Amino acid sequence: MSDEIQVEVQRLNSRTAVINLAGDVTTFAEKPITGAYKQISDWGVKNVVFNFRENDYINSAGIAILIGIVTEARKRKQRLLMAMPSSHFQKIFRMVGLTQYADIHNSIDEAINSVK
Amino acid sequence: MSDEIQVEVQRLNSRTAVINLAGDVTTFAEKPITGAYKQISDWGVKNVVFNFRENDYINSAGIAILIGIVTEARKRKQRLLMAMPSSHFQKIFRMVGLTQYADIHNSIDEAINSVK
Amino acid sequence: MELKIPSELGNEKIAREVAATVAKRVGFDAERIADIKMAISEACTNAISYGSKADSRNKITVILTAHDEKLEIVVIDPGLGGPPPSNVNNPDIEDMIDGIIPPGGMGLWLITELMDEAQFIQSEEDDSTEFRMVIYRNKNIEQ
Amino acid sequence: MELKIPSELGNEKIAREVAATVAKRVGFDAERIADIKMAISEACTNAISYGSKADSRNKITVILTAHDEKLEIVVIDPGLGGPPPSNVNNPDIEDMIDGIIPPGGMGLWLITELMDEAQFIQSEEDDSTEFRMVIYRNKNIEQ
Ligand SMILES: Nc1ncnc2c1ncn2[C@@H]1O[C@H](COP(=O)(O)OP(=O)(O)O)[C@@H](O)[C@H]1O
Ligand SMILES: Nc1ncnc2c1ncn2[C@@H]1O[C@H](COP(=O)(O)OP(=O)(O)O)[C@@H](O)[C@H]1O
Repeated sequence: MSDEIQVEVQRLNSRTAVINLAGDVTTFAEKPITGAYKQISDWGVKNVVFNFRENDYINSAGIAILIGIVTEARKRKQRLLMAMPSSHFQKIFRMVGLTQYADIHNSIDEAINSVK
Repeated sequence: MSDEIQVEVQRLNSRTAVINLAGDVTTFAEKPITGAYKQISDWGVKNVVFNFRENDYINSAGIAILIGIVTEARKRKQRLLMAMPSSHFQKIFRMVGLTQYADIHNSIDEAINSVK
Repeated sequence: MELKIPSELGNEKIAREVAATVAKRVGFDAERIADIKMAISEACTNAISYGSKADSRNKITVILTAHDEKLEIVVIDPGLGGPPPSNVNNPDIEDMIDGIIPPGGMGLWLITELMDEAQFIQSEEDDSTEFRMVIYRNKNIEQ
Repeated sequence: MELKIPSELGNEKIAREVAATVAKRVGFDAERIADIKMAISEACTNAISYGSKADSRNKITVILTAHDEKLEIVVIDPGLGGPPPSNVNNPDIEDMIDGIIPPGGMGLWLITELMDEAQFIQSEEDDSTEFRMVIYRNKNIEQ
């Protein structure tokens, strides 16, 4: 049995890249997400946009993955942007305190424009 | 506990009316569906369009309701049109033989245009 | 896995969602999942209506077993509906539409059309009625 | 109703879908349903990972009981994880981000934030561990 997560990276320009996530953000997502993050970090981008449009299940293990990314992003002086998390995701991000370290945006465009 | 079905009728013109169904087409739907059908029949329309866009669960009791409507419609010399049933609904309609008595259409407009 | 639900019409939806989740997890495609959902709903509706006389103090049990190539579904009711039918009639929709017979009686027939195997099993231990269905992941598999 | 599932990570989804279906049927709104789904997933993940050592030969049981104003959820595991913690720590996300503690350990805390009641109950009959949660349909109800 497999738990599906599809992760896709998209380079917008030299400064910004998007990580598109589709599926469940759980333990099974750790390698795909950190792999995608490393890949775009190797490109040297400064702005990392997570696209949560296609997710409706996150658990505490998934949140731990995102916290790990925040740690790395701070070391690399990157800015993290969370685009289109569901209202449930937003609530959880707020509860955990993730919103102190990453901005929430209602659309990918809004996220991208905020770092132009 | 209630099983939700929402039924709405819409009179397009003197000859055609639409029955919009949202929810589960099961035993619980009998009264709302036959009620809506009677209402538009009282208007004297000749073309009855069922809009299945918002349904994904039909069971044998629901099919029996539709068969009952076919019987009535034949008595009243009405034409029945099934708009936007899911591919699963279409398969079931075909299996049961309902498609001999009602046309399937991929959109409301297509259904309406076919009786213009 | 096993699911025990009070015999109340509408609760077949719980079994339906469980079956859909399991079928998805083991790789059934959307069309087969829709078939499974319909079949399990009909089987549970019968187990509730007939086998438990729609009395929510009774319970029905659904056992789902995922094998490599197939999903097995067993629906068990307390057997209050008496012995289940030994054969399934094709519905005569023309007679229904002509008002010769009342519309209905299509549940078991639909199940046999949608599933690869389906039959009642009279329990040897008690009065309960078991209905067993099997569906293969791929339609044209050697069986 | 009762659900018995093999202790395998990913199977918590089955419990999640069942809980969502039941909660919807008894009138919980979308936000509360999302809370329930997350809480039951965390409880089942713990029951699978700790309480059953993620061995699918073990089973966890989920019991859902709908009352007038609340939904009660009990998750039972075979107790292979030893005695469950007696208190829940607030996660220190700053320390996690600074790398002082590893990210994690938020499951039980999230559950207590999302549910109206949550506690472990050590079974008196056997070694099994029970985790009981209650959520009210309306947030501001007199309790
Ligand atoms: N679990 C059961 N126990 C006893 N009898 C059953 C059971 N399921 C079905 N039956 C019998 O089989 C008949 C046909 O069932 P079905 O094809 O589902 O159509 P319907 O429920 O509309 O009659 C029922 O009318 C009932 O008499
Ligand atoms: N069902 C259980 N049986 C035994 N111990 C448990 C159980 N659930 C949780 N625990 C213990 O409580 C700790 C905290 O759990 P949790 O808050 O979900 O975070 P995490 O699983 O990330 O450690 C776990 O590390 C485990 O030691």
